[in-house]
Parts: sequence; C-alpha cells; structure tokens
Amino acid sequence: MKLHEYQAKQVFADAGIPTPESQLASDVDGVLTAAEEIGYPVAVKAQVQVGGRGKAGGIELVENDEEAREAAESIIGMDLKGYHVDQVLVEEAVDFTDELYVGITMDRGEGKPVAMVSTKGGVNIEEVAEEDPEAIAREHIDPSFGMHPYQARKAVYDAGVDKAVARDVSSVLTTLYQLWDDRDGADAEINPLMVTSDDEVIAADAVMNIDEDALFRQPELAEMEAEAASGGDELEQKADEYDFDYVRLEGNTGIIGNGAGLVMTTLDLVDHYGGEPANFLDVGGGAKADRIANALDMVFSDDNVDSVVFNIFGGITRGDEVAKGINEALEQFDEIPKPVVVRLAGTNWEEGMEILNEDLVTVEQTLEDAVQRAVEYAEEGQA
Amino acid sequence: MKLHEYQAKQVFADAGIPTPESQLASDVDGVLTAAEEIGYPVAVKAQVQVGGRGKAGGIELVENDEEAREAAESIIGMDLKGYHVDQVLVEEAVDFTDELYVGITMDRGEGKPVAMVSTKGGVNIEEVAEEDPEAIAREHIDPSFGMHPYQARKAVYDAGVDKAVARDVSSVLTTLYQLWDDRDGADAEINPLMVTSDDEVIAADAVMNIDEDALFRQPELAEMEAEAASGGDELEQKADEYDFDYVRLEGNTGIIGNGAGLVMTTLDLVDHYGGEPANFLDVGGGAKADRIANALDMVFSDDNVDSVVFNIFGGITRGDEVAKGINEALEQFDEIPKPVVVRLAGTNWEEGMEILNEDLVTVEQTLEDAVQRAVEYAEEGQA
Amino acid sequence: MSVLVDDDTRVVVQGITGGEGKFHAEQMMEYGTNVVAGAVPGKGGQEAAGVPVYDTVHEAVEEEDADTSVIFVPPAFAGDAIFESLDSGLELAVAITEGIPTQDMARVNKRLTETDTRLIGPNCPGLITPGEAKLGILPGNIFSEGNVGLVSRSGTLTYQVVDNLTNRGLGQSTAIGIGGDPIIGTDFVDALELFEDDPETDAIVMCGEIGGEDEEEAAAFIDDYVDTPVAGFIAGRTAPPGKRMGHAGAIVSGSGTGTAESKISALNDAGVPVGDTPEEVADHIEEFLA
Amino acid sequence: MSVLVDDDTRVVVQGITGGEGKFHAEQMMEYGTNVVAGAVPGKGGQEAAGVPVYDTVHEAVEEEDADTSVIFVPPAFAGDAIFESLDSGLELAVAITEGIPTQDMARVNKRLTETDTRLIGPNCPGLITPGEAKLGILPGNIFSEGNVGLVSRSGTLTYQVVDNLTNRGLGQSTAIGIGGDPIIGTDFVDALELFEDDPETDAIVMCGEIGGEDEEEAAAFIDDYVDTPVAGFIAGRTAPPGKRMGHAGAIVSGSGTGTAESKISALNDAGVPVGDTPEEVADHIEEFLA
Repeated sequence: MKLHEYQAKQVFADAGIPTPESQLASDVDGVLTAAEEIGYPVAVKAQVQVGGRGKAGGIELVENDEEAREAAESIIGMDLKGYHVDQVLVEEAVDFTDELYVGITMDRGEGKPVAMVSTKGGVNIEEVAEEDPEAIAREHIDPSFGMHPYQARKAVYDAGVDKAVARDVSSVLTTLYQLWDDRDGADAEINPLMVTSDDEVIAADAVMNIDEDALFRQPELAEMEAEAASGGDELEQKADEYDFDYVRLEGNTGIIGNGAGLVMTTLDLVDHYGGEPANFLDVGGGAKADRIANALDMVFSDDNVDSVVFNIFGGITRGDEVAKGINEALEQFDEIPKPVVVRLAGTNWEEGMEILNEDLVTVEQTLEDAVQRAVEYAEEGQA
Repeated sequence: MKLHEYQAKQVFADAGIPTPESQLASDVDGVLTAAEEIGYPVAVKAQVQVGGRGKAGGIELVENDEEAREAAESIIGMDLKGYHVDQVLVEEAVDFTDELYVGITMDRGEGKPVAMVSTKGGVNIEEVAEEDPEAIAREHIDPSFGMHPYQARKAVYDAGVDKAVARDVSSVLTTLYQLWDDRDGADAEINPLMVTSDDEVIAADAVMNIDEDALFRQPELAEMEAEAASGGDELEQKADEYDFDYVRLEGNTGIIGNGAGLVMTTLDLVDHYGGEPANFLDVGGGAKADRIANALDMVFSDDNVDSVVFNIFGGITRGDEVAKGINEALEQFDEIPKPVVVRLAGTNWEEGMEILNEDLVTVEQTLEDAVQRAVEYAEEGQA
Repeated sequence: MSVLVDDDTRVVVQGITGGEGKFHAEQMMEYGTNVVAGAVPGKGGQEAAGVPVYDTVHEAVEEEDADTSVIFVPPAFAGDAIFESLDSGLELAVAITEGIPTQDMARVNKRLTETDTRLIGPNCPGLITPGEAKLGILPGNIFSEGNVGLVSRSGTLTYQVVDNLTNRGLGQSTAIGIGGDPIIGTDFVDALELFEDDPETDAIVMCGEIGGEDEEEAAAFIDDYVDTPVAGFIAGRTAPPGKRMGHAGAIVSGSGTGTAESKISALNDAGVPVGDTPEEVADHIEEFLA
Repeated sequence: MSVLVDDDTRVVVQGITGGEGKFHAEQMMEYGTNVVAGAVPGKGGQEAAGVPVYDTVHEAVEEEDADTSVIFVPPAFAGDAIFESLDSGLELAVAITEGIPTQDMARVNKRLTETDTRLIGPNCPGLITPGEAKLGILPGNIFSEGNVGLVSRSGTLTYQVVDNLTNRGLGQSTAIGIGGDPIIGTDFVDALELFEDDPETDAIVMCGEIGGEDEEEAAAFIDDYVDTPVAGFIAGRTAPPGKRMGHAGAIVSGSGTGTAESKISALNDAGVPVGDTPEEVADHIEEFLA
C-alpha cells in the first residue's frame, strides 16, 4: 500500500524529518492561493502513485501566478501513465546544492531490513543500483535490536556524504528507520534529500509503502490508504471490496482460480497456448458459493474479457461449493455474457461435476485442455 | 532511584494499568477532603521509601472522618524507620478476593530481565522466594526482542493464576515490562495486584526503581527523583549535590578514598582493626583539589565522625592534587575539627607528599597503618 | 523413508479450538498423523478434536511429549505463536497462517538463527509423507507413496503437480510446501539438502514462482551439491512488474529482479529442466526414473 | 606469555579526541602499546595522539588492521560504541566507561552471544601485560613482569594489591580489571579459564566484591577446573544491605544475596584462601610460589 507523496510527507514531518512547506490543492484557485501563501517559486506536483512524474509532465516549477495557473490547468485532470490527477501538492521550491538518497527496505534475501544512503539522489535509484552499485552504501539491520546509531553513521560515512551534513543525514536515517519499523513500512525513502547551501537537509520527496498485511494495526495509515486508493483502477477497487487478490492485465481471457501459484500458472498457460490473460484473480482457500459468484461478476465486469477459464484444484476449497457458485452467478442471465470454461479437481470435484449446470459452461478435465478451450473462445469472441 | 508509591502509581496508571482512585495529602484537612471525595472506606498510606510500612504503622484503613483524622494525625510527621513522613496517599479501599504479585527486574546473573508472577501476593515476595520458590513463576526476557505476549501468558499460567483473570494479568505484566523497558527500570513491581470479586485486577501498591545511570534520558523521572529524594538523609542529599558516591553508616571513623573497591576495603579494614566506619565516600577517578576539599567538608559535617582516614591510590587521580585539596580544606580552620590521617600512593604520590602540610594531618605510608592510626584517633575522640 | 515427518511425529496444534484448527487437526488425524495435543491460551483443560488442550505449547511438550507444532493462528497473533513454538524446544514448527506482517517474520527469522527448531512456512499448505503423516492442510487423497521429493512455494500448484505425478504412478517421498511469503523458515536450499540426503528420494520437483532470488540460489546449490535429478516449474511468467500476484512474495520488482526468466535460466544453467506446463514436469520426472 | 594482549595487539581508541581518550591513548603508547588508530564520528581524517582518526571503527579495522578497541566514550553513547566494536570483527573490546545504563548493557550482553569478539568491562580500568602492552587507564609503573595473574572487579583495589605484590618482587603475567557493573562482558570464570590455560601464569589473585553471584560461580569453577593456586580478596564486608557502594554492581540485595560472607565461604570451600587485608593476599601468593 503506497501513500501519496503528501501523506508520506505528513508522516515524515510528524516524526521530525524536515520537509518543505506545502499545501494540497485540487483546482486552479487552490493552487494560486497556496502559492501565494508559500511564496514563489513553488513546485506544483501531481499526486498520483507512479514514479517518473517529472518526466511525464506531472511536476512544474513556477515563478508567478501566470505560470502557476498554467501548471495547475495542465496537471490537474491530466492522465499520468494511466492515473487521473485529482490533486496537486504546491510546495516551497528548495534551493539545493546536493541531492542525496536515503531509504529503508526489507532485503528479503537476507530476511532483514537494509538501510541505504547515496550521494546520487534525485535520479531513479534503481538505475544507480544497476549502473554503479558502489554508489549506494548499505547497512543491514538486525530487526530485534533495531538500527544502532552507529549503523546510521556508518552508512552515511560509507556513502561519502559531506561531513558538514553527515550528522543531520544520520539523524534523518535513524528517524526513517524508526518510522519504517513503527509503521510497518515495506519501503520508506527520501529521494532526493536535498542539501541546501547553508548545510541544512530537507526531504524534497517522500515515499512510504506500507505492508498491507499489517494495516490491521496501523489504523491511521489504513485511513490514508482509503484516500490513496481513490483515483485507481475501478476494477481493482471492486476487487478490494470483494477482498480478492486481483491484478488487471491487458488481454481478453479472464482467469479465475484458487491459490496464487495455480492462478499464475493458469495465466502462463493462457500465454503458452497463444492467448492473452485479462487478469489474475485468486478466490483464495475455502471459497463458498457466493464468493465464486462474486469472482465471475468481477471478470464479467471487465469489458476486455471475451472468455473465462475457471480452474479450481480443491484442497480446502470444495468442488460442490464452486459449482453452486458458478450456477448461481450464471443462472441469473438470460444469455451467458462470455463463454465460461470450468475445470474442477481435488476435494469434492465429483460432487461438483454433478451439481454443475453444464448447459451454462464448458467442462474440461485437465488444466491444459481448459486453458486451450478458453483461448479458443476468446479468439472467437474477438473475431 | 526509587519513586514514591504515588509517583509510581501515576506512571503505571498513565500506561493503562488499573489503579485505585487516590489523592496525595500533607495535612489532616487534606486527608479529610480527599477521603470525602473518594468515599469511605479509604486507606491512608505514608509516602516514604521503605518497605514494611504497614507493620510499622504507616498504613491505616479508615471508615469515617474521625478515623481518618486519627490516622492522619498519627501518620503525618511520624518517623518511619528513620524516614520522616511528609505526605500520605489517601486511596480508595479495594475489596479483594485474591492478592497476586507481578514484577520485572534485571537478573544480573543471566544479564537479562526476568518477569515474575505469583499468586502469593500481598506479603514480602523475597520471603516467598526463599520459603517457596516454586510459588513464583519466572520468565526470562531477551532484551533485544522484548517480552513476547506468549511469555506474559506463560508466566501467568505457570503461576496458576485463575483463568478468569489470566488475560488481564498477562496484559498488566506486558504493560509493566514495557514501562520497565521504556523508563529504564531497575525493578518494577505490583504487590499486591488485587483481584476483585467481579474478576477485575487493580494495582494496590506500585514499586518503580529507576536505573540512576539512565536518568539523563528520563527527564520526567529525574524530576520525580528530586521530589522523591526530599525527606531523606541530609548528608546523603549533600553528597548528591557534590556528586559523590556516598553511603552513611553508623560508626565514627570517617573514610575518604578513590575507587569503590578500595574505599570498601578501607571500611573493611577499619572494622578489621576494631573501629567502626562512619561512611563510604568515593571521590571517583581524577578528582581535583576542590573535589577533595568538598569530600573533607562532607565528612566533617557528620557529627558522628571522630577521625578521618584519607586513602588515595592514584591512577588517574594525582597525589599532588589530593594534597592541594587537603591543604585547602584544612588551612581554613583555626583548629582542625577532627584528626585526619593521610595515605597517598600511586601517581604523583611523592609530589603530593612534598606539598602536603604535615602540620595539619598525620601521614602514614601503608593502608594498614593509616587505618589503624585513624581507628586509634577515633577511639581517643570518643573517649 | 521420508524427510522431517513420519508416523512417530508427535504433533501439537496451535489454535486447535478455532474452526480451521479443529477441522484440520481432525483431517490430519484421519490421515494417520499422531496429533497429541492442542495449545490455545485460556483453553487449557478442555479437549478438542479428541486431544487435550493446553494453555501453552510448553505444557503440551512437557505433558504430551509433542515435538512438532502446526500453527493455525490468525495473522495478528501468528508471529507470537511461532516464537512460542520456537522457544518450546520443538524439532519442527509448521506455520499455515497467511498474511503475517513481514516485520513480524523478520523478527522470527532472527530467532531462527538462535534455535534448533526448524520452521516451515508461513503461508504454506504444510508437508506430507504419503502413507505416514501430514502436517497442514494438504488434501491427503491426491498423494501416493513413492520416491519423488517435492518442494513448492505454492499450495494448489503443488496439488496440481502431485496430481499429474500420481496419475502416472509416480509417488512421493515427502512433499513440502515452503510458503509464498517473502520471509520463510525453510527455503528451497534447505529442502533440497534434505531430499539429497534422503536415500529414498530419487528425483525432486521444485516449484518456484516469481519474486526474490531463492530459485536462483537453489539453482546454484543444485549445481554444486545435488546429485538427485531435479525438474523445475516456475509460475508467473506473464506477471507484470510491481504487482503482487496473490502471494506476498510473488512480485517482480520494478527494477526487474525476481522474474521468471531469470529463475528459469538459472535452473537451466544448473542442468535443471523447467516444464512449460505441469504435465511437462511430470514428463521430466518420468524420464529421470525410467 | 600473557593472556589477551601483547605487543602485537593493534589498538583503535574509540573517543580518542576527547580529553580522557587522548590522554590515555598517549599513556598507552608511552607504555609501549601499539595504538594504530582512533575512531570518532565526524573526526575522520584528523589526527590525534599521533595516530589517524576514522569516522567508524570499521574503517580503522580496514585501514589499520586494528584488532582491539579501547572505548572512552561518554556513558550515553557508550552502549552504541560497544555495539560498533562488536560488529566490526575485532578480537577484543575494552570498555572503560562508567555509568552505562544497565539496559544498554543487557542488549550488549545479548549481542555478545552472537559474536566472537570478547568484551572486557565496562566500568573497568582495562588490562595490562607488564612490559608488553596496556589497554586502559591502569598506572603502568606499579606493575612488574612475572607469573601472577590478577583479575579484579575494582580498579584502585587492583592497584593496591599489585603494589603489595610488586613490593615483594611478585610480578604479574596479566592483570585484568573486569569492571564493577552488574552486567559485564568477561567475568571471573572467563578470566580464570584464560589464566589456567596460560603456561606462564603460576598463581592467580582474584579480587571480588559484594553484589551478584559471580564470585560464587568462580569458586565452583575453581573447584572443578582450576589447578593453578588462587588467592582471593572480597571487598565490602561492612557494607549494609540495599546500598550501592560506588560500583553499580556492588550492592547486597535486601534479601541478603551478594554478601561478602557468602563469597568468602564459597571461595574457602573451593580451597581458595581469602585475605583479610591486601597484604595477606600477597602473603598467600608468596606461599604459593615459594
């Protein structure tokens, strides 16, 4: 779960990390008012959950009302890499001499957090990591102890941060780790952490991704999530409501299954047999009939979908419940909107086959056959 | 550093541990007002830093104004095991069915904290520990992880706490550990943790000792310390001001030295040669002349003292500074108030001997001789 | 023969009084697993699924000689339940729970370096030695006794592959679901090592998926230390970067690490054929054992 | 011969730019100790006491092959400085600082179980191998080369006892001040083990004091494993219960554990004579070596 820049900055500022003065605005007047209060020059920054906003025209530096109006008009309402811009952050423009990078993330290979510092901030840090890995100082943290102060200093000195600001950067890194730890962060980063000509440091951007599995104990962040999610894909929002693991893709074969690995495999097989998967949809373990019906509703709601493959290998999930759910979902239609191929295996698959209304669906015995049939239907549907 | 009961209860209550309603009072009217607001019966409890207040007459349960007045008159101003009672806590009397003990302390043998739970609360827990060690469930805590919730539960179940309150007691224990950890506790305990007839738990007493070496990062507790220290021994307060490690004893041979082990040894030798040590006073490492003079002032302020032995083995401490300090302190007197025996060894002892005004002190070359001479002087002084 | 679990294993079920815990405790016992106790705080003294329930795992170990725990505890409390199992002197703990916060697992991961207890999972279906015992939620009826070791990050994908194997008469020595989370106890390398050392395992199936670099590490380990033939499968070839594909650990990073291509090529380089379909995996195993 | 330190030891001084750090770095070098670097955050690139200063201990290890650290860092930061030394791959860290919060030391104590670095102290004068090297603040001139190993919880008491020994011509192999705090790195048992294994140590002085049960444990260890003759001294016979006698660790508990009587009788039971005065300790050593 990724916070918006303005939300992450609020969280960082509350913890004592210096951030530029800023205000959120959602229309031209708001931008002008904010700019006047803050004082020109200001940056007008699109609040959407994608990287590379600057290059995509989502960030403008403006010097006066006229420029601010132009920037506001062009950015608010724009489509930025598929995201609709509803809000912008109007922010004090910081005069900087250096741009640093500081970040905390979970190193899953090591199974422990890692703190990172680089003097090559202000650019895509993943590119830096690839092209010049030495430019990023890394310090692994023992999560039982937390980050020792010496570790923050070590990362900062190893990165070659100027001595004049080393202490302040260490302190920002320590706070960032504390935040990451307290708030169940997945990633927390500041890029760039600007250094001003009078040797102050200030967080000019702020990224905070939260572990979704930990939102239950982060009520404040869960509220922010609701806000952050708005403006995203409608189908993905619907999946959230239904509590499905769902990812929208660009093909036309809809896919429903149980268990992440099996659903991924079904997608892969669609591709393998020449089709294009429209989505990943995992109903999870032990799904009952109504959940199965909801899954079909989800996939039917995607206009790109021309056929659906339903692949269930029952462990906890029972074939009879699945069949019941499919029947329920399809019997409400006079005409089935998209052809549905069903493959049931595992727990109670025979009971399921008995229940399943074979007038409404196509049944296949194996995964391979089911996927091939769905790909054929999708090709027909498209034609 | 031990908090007063009322201070510890405040700290516990702020952390969410249930405590009885109470008010602090320092005179009879205060007690009566408090009792009326709380509602009879109430307990009137002397706020002094000693155990066994109840047996010593420092705690009275009262049912009405008359009894409250009597209790207030007898307790406020009383001398309780050497401590003057300035304040009492007037507290709601809790109707209990069981008395538990919960505590956290540092197990120095293991070098880690230990949580303790017993159903034999309400009595001296050290006696329980000796007579029936099985009655105290202990769970060692890994300080890098802190107390896992399962550990609190395990201690509570192992102690045989009634299931009806097990969850609440676990929760109190978890909070107590958190407090101990956050506030640099040395010991934190609740004895008794009362169980009421409707299965609620409430902390009827509260003990919180703070690690003095950590007070620098506990400003709120450091303030409480100032309050808590009042009413203690005047000389010990003076030692606090001078920043000496000082312990007052009951003999008449005053002792000043550098280094805890050497000063303890000097005390032991006074005893060994038939004298009685009046105090432990460690000037610490590297003491300069003024500090040495302050130490003499401390010991002279003790009316019990009949002679003083000054034993310095210089490492960081320099003999010449010590000699200078002794001269300074003694030259201001027309007559030296108590005979002073000086033994200097180690760093710059020869320079010290040259400086030392031997008209004012008796010089001995060895520890043993110096102590014996001081003991003789003390016997003469007493005679 | 088998690895990790057999009919002597003495199981305590943490969370046995919950719906899932009770159901699967019964299923395990029906399969023949020696479930000896349950552990649920506050429920000590009760009985569930026909076995005594204790307040703590420690008591279950003391009173019933439990040596293995299977954990069905909701995600908010599962980290603590794992710590309890690791601190109780068990040989093995199997955490089924999905959705444990990653930071909780990072702390568990630290404790794992300090204890001799092995952890399987979390977010896994458990493990099974066909004909002897199963720990977890795998549907016992699809498995058959044999000499194929199987290790997988995914539950239902495991069932699919096992079904393909069993249909051809290729039974399994032990099947281990190591779980789909980013931080897990037993990883591919650990499981491969167990199978390599097991005289009754003659071929190994390894089902990986996108995310992380465990499969790459496993490939390097196979290259260096594994003589038993291994066939692989990697799910998620069509997954877009930056999207979590169901499993918390199944995500190709924005910078392109954790892709299926990288894993497949690492495995191929280590001489491990990777099937394009589950059927192809069974083909490879059949060849190995022919 | 000696234990722990000799003239090959390569020392980094943490806190070398502070008053105490600089003074004692110089004193150590004057004694012949091979001080190769200092480590002070923010002072990297400077020089102090004639050696280069680095921002981190890690750099001092990389650049100057330091293998031992002596820590002169104020108590509020000393816990962190100890962690830094333990995590930098050193063989030995000696913490002189007094007044480190006990909870910081409990965390350090945990880390000590995870590292091969040995810690001496904190709240100790350090250690010395006469004629070779000293680490810490001990006054070098009172020591003399010889075959008596000395281990003590107290600084100036050590000097007193050493003075008594040296005056009689009884030199020391190594003298170790283990420190007066409740939680310390190297304890009596560790030091006794080192001396017992050192062929050049023919007698041992052990200076204990009230508080804790380390002396009792040492007595049991001597009884079981130490052949080298040991003479003891225990400070604090006249200390009242519940009062901290200068050292944070020197306290007889309210319940009466940690008394001098208990320690003396444990040592006596292990065959260790305990002197009533420092002179008597020297008497015992003289007898042992006669």
